[in-house]
Amino acid sequence: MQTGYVLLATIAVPLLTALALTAVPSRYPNAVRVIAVAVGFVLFGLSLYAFFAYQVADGEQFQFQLRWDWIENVGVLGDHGITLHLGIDGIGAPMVLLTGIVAFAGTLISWKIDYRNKDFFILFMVLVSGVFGVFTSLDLFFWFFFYELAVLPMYLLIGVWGSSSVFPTFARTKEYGALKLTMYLVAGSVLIFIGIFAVFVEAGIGTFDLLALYQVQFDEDFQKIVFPLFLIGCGVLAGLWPFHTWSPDGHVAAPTAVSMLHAGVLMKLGAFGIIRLGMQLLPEGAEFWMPALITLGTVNVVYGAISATAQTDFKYMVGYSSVSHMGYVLMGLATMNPIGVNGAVLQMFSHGVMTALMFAMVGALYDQAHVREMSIFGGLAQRMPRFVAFFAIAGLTSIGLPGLSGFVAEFNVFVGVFRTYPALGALGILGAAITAVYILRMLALAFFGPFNERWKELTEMTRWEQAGGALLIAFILFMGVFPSPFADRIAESVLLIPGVR
Amino acid sequence: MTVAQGIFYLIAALAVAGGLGVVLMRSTVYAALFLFLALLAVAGIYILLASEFLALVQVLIYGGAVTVLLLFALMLTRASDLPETMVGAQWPIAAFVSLLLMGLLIATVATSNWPGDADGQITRLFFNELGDALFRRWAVPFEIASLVLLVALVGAIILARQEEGE
Amino acid sequence: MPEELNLDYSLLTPEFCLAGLAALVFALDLFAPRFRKEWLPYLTAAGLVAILGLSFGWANKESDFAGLLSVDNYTTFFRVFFMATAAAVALASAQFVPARLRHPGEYYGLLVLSTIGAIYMAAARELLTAYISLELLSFSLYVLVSYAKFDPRSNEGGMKYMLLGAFSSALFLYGLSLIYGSAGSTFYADIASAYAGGTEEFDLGLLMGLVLVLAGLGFKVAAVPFHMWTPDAYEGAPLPITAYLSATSKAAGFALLLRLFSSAFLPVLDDWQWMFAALAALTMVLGNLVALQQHNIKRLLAYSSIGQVGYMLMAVAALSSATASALLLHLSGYVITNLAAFTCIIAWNNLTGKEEIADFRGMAERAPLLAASLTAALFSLAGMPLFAGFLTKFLLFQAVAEEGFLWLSVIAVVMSLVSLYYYLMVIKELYISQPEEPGRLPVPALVNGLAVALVVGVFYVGIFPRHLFEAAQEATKLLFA
Amino acid sequence: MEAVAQQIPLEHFLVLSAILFSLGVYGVLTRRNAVLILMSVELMLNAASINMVAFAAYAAPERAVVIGIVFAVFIITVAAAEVGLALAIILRVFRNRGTANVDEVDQLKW
Amino acid sequence: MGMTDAWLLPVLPAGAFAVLVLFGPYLPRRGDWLAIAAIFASFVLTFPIIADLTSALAEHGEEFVGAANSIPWLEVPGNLELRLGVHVDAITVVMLVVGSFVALMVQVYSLSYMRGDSRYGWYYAAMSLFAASMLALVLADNFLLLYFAWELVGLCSYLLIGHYSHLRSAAEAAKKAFITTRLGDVGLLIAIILLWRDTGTFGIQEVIAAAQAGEIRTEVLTASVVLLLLGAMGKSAQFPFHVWLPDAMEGPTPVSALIHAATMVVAGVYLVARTLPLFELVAGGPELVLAIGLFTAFLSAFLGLVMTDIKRVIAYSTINSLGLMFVALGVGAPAAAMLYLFTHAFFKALLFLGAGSVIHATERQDVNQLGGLWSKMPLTGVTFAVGAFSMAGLPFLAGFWAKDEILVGALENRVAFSFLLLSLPVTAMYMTRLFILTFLGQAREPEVAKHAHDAPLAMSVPLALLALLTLVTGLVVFDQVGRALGFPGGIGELIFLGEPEVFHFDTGVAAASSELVALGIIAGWFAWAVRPELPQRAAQAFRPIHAMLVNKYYLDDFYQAIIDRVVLAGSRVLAWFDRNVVNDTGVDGSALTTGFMGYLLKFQQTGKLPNYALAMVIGVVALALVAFTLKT
Repeated sequence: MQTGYVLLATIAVPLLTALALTAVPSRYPNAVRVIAVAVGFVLFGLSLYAFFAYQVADGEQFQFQLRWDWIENVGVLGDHGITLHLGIDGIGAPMVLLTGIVAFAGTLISWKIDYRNKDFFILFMVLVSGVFGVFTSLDLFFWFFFYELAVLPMYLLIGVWGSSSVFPTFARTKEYGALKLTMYLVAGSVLIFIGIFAVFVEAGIGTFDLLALYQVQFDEDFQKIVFPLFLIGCGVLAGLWPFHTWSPDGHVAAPTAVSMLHAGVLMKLGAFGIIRLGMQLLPEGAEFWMPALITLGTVNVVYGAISATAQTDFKYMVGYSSVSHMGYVLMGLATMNPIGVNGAVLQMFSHGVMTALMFAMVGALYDQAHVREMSIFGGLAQRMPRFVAFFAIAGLTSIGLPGLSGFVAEFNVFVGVFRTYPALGALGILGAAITAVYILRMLALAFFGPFNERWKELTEMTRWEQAGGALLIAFILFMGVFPSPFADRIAESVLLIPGVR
Repeated sequence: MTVAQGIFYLIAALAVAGGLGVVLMRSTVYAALFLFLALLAVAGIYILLASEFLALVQVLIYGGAVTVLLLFALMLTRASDLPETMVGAQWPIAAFVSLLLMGLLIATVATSNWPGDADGQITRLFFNELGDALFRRWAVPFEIASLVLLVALVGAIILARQEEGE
Repeated sequence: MPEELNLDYSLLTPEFCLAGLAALVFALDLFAPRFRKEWLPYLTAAGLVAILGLSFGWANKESDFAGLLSVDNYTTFFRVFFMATAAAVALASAQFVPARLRHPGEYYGLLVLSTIGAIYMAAARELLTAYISLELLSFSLYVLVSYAKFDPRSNEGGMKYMLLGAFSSALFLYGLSLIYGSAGSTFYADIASAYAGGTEEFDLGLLMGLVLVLAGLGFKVAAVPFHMWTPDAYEGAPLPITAYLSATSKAAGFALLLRLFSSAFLPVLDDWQWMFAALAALTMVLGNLVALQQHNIKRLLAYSSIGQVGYMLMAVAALSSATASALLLHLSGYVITNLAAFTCIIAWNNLTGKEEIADFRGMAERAPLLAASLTAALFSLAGMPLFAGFLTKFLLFQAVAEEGFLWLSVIAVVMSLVSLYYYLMVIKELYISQPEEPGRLPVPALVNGLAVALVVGVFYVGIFPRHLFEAAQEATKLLFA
Repeated sequence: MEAVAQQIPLEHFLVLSAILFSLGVYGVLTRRNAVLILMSVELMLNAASINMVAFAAYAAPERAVVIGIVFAVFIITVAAAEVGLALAIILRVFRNRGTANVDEVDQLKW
Repeated sequence: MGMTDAWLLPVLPAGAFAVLVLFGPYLPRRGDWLAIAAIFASFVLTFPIIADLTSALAEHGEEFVGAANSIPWLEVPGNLELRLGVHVDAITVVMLVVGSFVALMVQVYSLSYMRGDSRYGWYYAAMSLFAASMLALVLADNFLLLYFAWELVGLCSYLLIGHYSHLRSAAEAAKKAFITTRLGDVGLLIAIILLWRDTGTFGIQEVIAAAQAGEIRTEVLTASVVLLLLGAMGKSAQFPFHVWLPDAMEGPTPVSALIHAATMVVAGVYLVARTLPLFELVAGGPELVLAIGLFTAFLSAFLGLVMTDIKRVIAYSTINSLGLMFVALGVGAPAAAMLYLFTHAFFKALLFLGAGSVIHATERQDVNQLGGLWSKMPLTGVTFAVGAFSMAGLPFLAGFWAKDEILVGALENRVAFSFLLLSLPVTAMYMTRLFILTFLGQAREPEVAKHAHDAPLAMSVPLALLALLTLVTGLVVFDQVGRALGFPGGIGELIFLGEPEVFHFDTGVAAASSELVALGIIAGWFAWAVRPELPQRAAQAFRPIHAMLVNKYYLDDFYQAIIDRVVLAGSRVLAWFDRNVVNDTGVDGSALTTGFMGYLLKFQQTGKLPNYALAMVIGVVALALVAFTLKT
């Protein structure tokens, strides 16, 4: 029996945890850690349940629905003005799972945070709650609410626990990174906000319920005008070129778990928004604008990959690689055919897990070495074989090696793109080849070759980091080898997106 | 020109002259005296408009209390010792804007149809009616006004009084 | 004049009680000097809360006093609103006043008296009553702003506020006179019926009157370009009074505006709608942009409040029952939030004597609860979710967009983004910058309690807005009847 | 005096008040002594009063005549209170700063 | 155990891989026995499959196109059905035998060679994964699985080349190999998707059938074929992608034997052979293959002459051989190509393992430091000689027969034929040189040579077995041998059933080639054994040419230059653009502009009261003016 209380729990548990943590005296940091990891595990379990209990092909577009009226018949709101309406479809289900995985791994990885760890986990939990909320909300208001909620704690998480970096030609303080990231994402949400206004007014049915709004046939010109708002607004969070620069800078400044969640999950919020708000709400607008999106997506892929090649800092490289990989998501979405969109959603999951792993590993190294310059490492494989193995798996996933999740996703995207835009598809595949260049370059530079004696103090990752990494790898392999559980759920819902054919 | 008109223009001229004096006189004390003139002229206008009571109040409160208060203030702030430069630096633009405003107001007056302007009769309000109005219908504003006075009183005392060590 | 008037003075009981409270405070200050130091703020707050409870007795009743004052849900809403605000400010002043000011009795007394003015501004259904109530509020504020007698900044702020206030009330009055001339009455209802059949094409008297009324009220609510006093008065005023200015003064202005323009000028909507729209746009742009460059927390909040006024003016521009209730909701959320912010700032000022933004560095280490509360308040002002600001702004902007002012909403949303920047700059000091000196500061429990209570209020509005929103809806329903 | 109405149109009073009002505005904008600014404000208030009274006087009897006069009474009252309070504040400024020149009282800016 | 059960073959080593990765450290001997057992089982299992295949052939004759068995893996609406399946036909079987046998040999060999390596267990795990992927690659019934395995093979190559990860050169070589082949893979992937786009299937046989039925648009087919070839070229180290192969010698020698000689590098050949019908449908398709093969073979042959690293010489010989195989494919003699592939696997593995023995014994791999090992390591010497001369094409060794078939196939193409002939003596010469410098003459470093000895049993047995096979496998060209082994119609008929084709043994061609080879060997003997100073003099006489050869035609430098000057420089420019233009100007700039507007605007707050009042009046006047204008 499916009930939406599972979804509600994914939102409420972290929020309540945040509240409960405020009551824990900060002189017991271990209690805070235990609580955080336990809650992370619970969330992981909940999301796993939600994912597997989701019934494929039971005729319902949205399952686990739960609906509570929140405010109605006041102001401009009609009978069901704003409802806490939760539910997931086959696209939301893997995203919920992804969030559960990354959040759990994030709590594990963050075990070693010492400085004000209570505050850290409070904000972390708020962030997680927001992310779950976005993936499960079926009400435009709450969607946006959680969307902003997910951005909100970022500033402090980065500003307080992040790190400043000085590069030869420029410097990036954590304050800068935090500020830019927050401002930029909120700037994106401004557009979404405006779009929501427009949709609400145009629909004129006095409700923010997405399911009701999906029934509304919006005027074509209206769709063409409003869709770009959602596209760019959500695109900012998805790292859409040229609105991507918050991402590398933000990651460089962010602490490990935040980078993980951010690149792993938050960037997916953007892509998810393009589906939920853009394509499902305004299919004709989507159709009209998709050629633009696919062009930008291709630029993302190639531009991100080439930029990543030039980076000398681990996090910058991974950050640009995220930009590049999110490009595949955008390309896939822009195809508007089931294969491409399916691939895009698969890529959302795959990249989420993969990039989380990568950031976790970068963090594991940085916490010991306090530098992230690739070229000053060397031969770490001898010192930290597991670390290097984990990192390499993340890298290979990002290259799109078969057997790992990246391949399944990217392959679908390529096939989908080729169906409609062969030339861009070829560019996308070329981007994947460039990915190999920078990933392998990094591996060769930092992890292989002669051991640099400067790093003889370094030790293998902590047990917590290994556990977190192993969790992520398990899912990389799971999806790489058995993609059907994902693809079945996604494909079913993708077909229900109007305009996808 | 009738007598009434003549009186009106005279009073009006005095009022305007007073006003001009207030805003233009170099000496602050003279300016205050011109204000007194203007206020008296306005009282005259009230009489023309058949509001003798108001004229009385105007002369007593404004012409008496307020002007004296202002003169005191001028002296206390020793403003009279320092002959003020006539106007601030922004006077050209101020003049322009004020003229514009005057033009707009006059245009407003000239082009509007004032609904009361119907029977050509000046409506007189008798004292008893006024009193009735003030204490019955307008009792609440009256009470509030008393609170306003209270506040002003309390405030003025608190702010103006010398504290120990001053 | 055998006119049948409803002179039921019992309708005004809460205000009489307030006046009595003020008198009691004055008297206690005079005759029980020992009492005054510690207990006056609590007495004042307790009295206000008690009267606040009393005023619920007029909920859902509709009555008026001689046509001048309405005692309806709108009035009740604002009675509660203003008394609660005054109580919070009184509590927030508890440490501040003995430390920095003299004459606490008059301070609290004036606070209570000004509340009467504010309430009557909301309740007035006639121009003279509105005007005189406005003056009551203003006079109290003139005094309170100048209350730090020996602080030149307080003097200067007070003088500017006072002189410009007098100037603006002259403009306002002249406008009222034109409207009186044009409509032939000062009663809102009469004005509305005078214009009910539409106006002649060239009724410039009305137009000029509206412009001048707008100028006067714009001054009160700090709309650009009538806002110039705001930053100076905010900076000069004693901190709790700055809070009070940003809360009650502004809210009262809007209470008056809303009732006036919905009850009296709705028929001539076309004549003034664009004025509000233009002022709203100007106000939010200027307020938020200039706020970016501030380094004093009071000035920052002054400009931020100007920005907020812009949002609220939009609601008046797009006047409808939906926007009106959204405006009330936003106003409530804003005031609670602002009070929370000021409570923290006042507490910090009491402990450190500083009010530059840079002086807040390391507050999270030294006074974590205050820092968290201040952060919550600032995030709420910026319109982040979970907090009041998100929801109220969302509904307000939504309602405005619904009325066809999408472009205004767009500007508002963009300006909210700009505002986030300067709030984050403050938050940066609180959390990211290291404190000048280590160690916890002894924050009085009461202050912590007040801050937490207000933050809970912020959350309450942000998460369970239903009741407040319904109350706002009930309050504004009659305005459009 | 009822004849006044026939001989002097309402507009004359209104124009006078407009002139006085504008003069007051000009004074506020240009005078530098705080007390003189206050005086200019008084001019403006008087202009408003003239309007009120004139409208009341010329209004049709069935209209609310009384309000104009009452209004003017209140204006005068408030103005007096205002002057008193303002002078207290100006005195305060003068004591602390040694000047009542508004151009020199500009510590609070930007 | 029939053909449809062939999926078991890759699964066994894959399972071994999984066990080794997860539990390797806890197993006795780090689990090497498990890996060997798995690959041995796979090897053994090929025989029932062969038996099944031959009986099927006997039953169905020419109609038989192979047996397939597949399971769905991923289905996406929109006509995307991804399956995992095996397809077994004769060509597969050849590859299976070669792959599993050489892998087995190499793994046994490694027992000794890799002993004491710090990552011994990991080495066997990677070897198992490699075996699994290679078997999957040849068994794949569809392009997707093929690509899947193709990439895994590349990964294993990367892992194994970089096995000595503490060496900078190994890390770089591994990277180079992966990236270079991956560039080719881009083509392969695009080709696969293009073909799917027109046919709706990934099945190799279905695609070929559709192409033959004309269902694929010509331009698409052309593009796909070229791109397929690109993939094959990358994997099979054809010019200009060949640069990675010599560097790949940084890996452990057994790895080189397995991956860079016997199996992985021939994947490209296998792919082209598999899809040859597609090539034939495209105008100029076979010719392209031919040209590339010829060019590769010819260019690499000369490089073998000047290289001094024993493994590098063999590596260039591998490129040479791969070129030959492409030539065979290009001239339409896939059977010859497969035959060469078959025999080449054994003798090249033999060569590498022999070289491994030498390196194992001397820890030197520069021929200038070797020499005089013949007496110390007789078994190695003999087997190495067998391999070398088989490579050279000395008659009656495996290489001879296979090469002869290629020559026969190329007979009709005069140009190709003459070039091929020309390359023969060169090949013979450098193989001779290699043998002489390594085993004959004086030990150049006596200390090293003194301690050299033959390899232990685990290494010797594979050497001996491979040498034996090198001696005999060539004989399968004779129908009789094939029949005797149970293949009706000989190997040739077995491989391409559609057009049965018998291996031809052309005496004329054989004679010519034998003479040329002999000439080469003699010349080599003369130059390096009899008059050792000759090569130096020649090098000095033709210094530019020698320099060009030593520098590998400057291709690596050229690529390096492209990478440094174009790719990396370009990426730095882009990164600069991103940071300075997009971010600092676009993003920070707009923020600064907003802030600056605030800065300008804040000065309206002059602090002077009259200004404030003026602003209010201006506001009033402006509003009034607009209002009046609007009204009129």
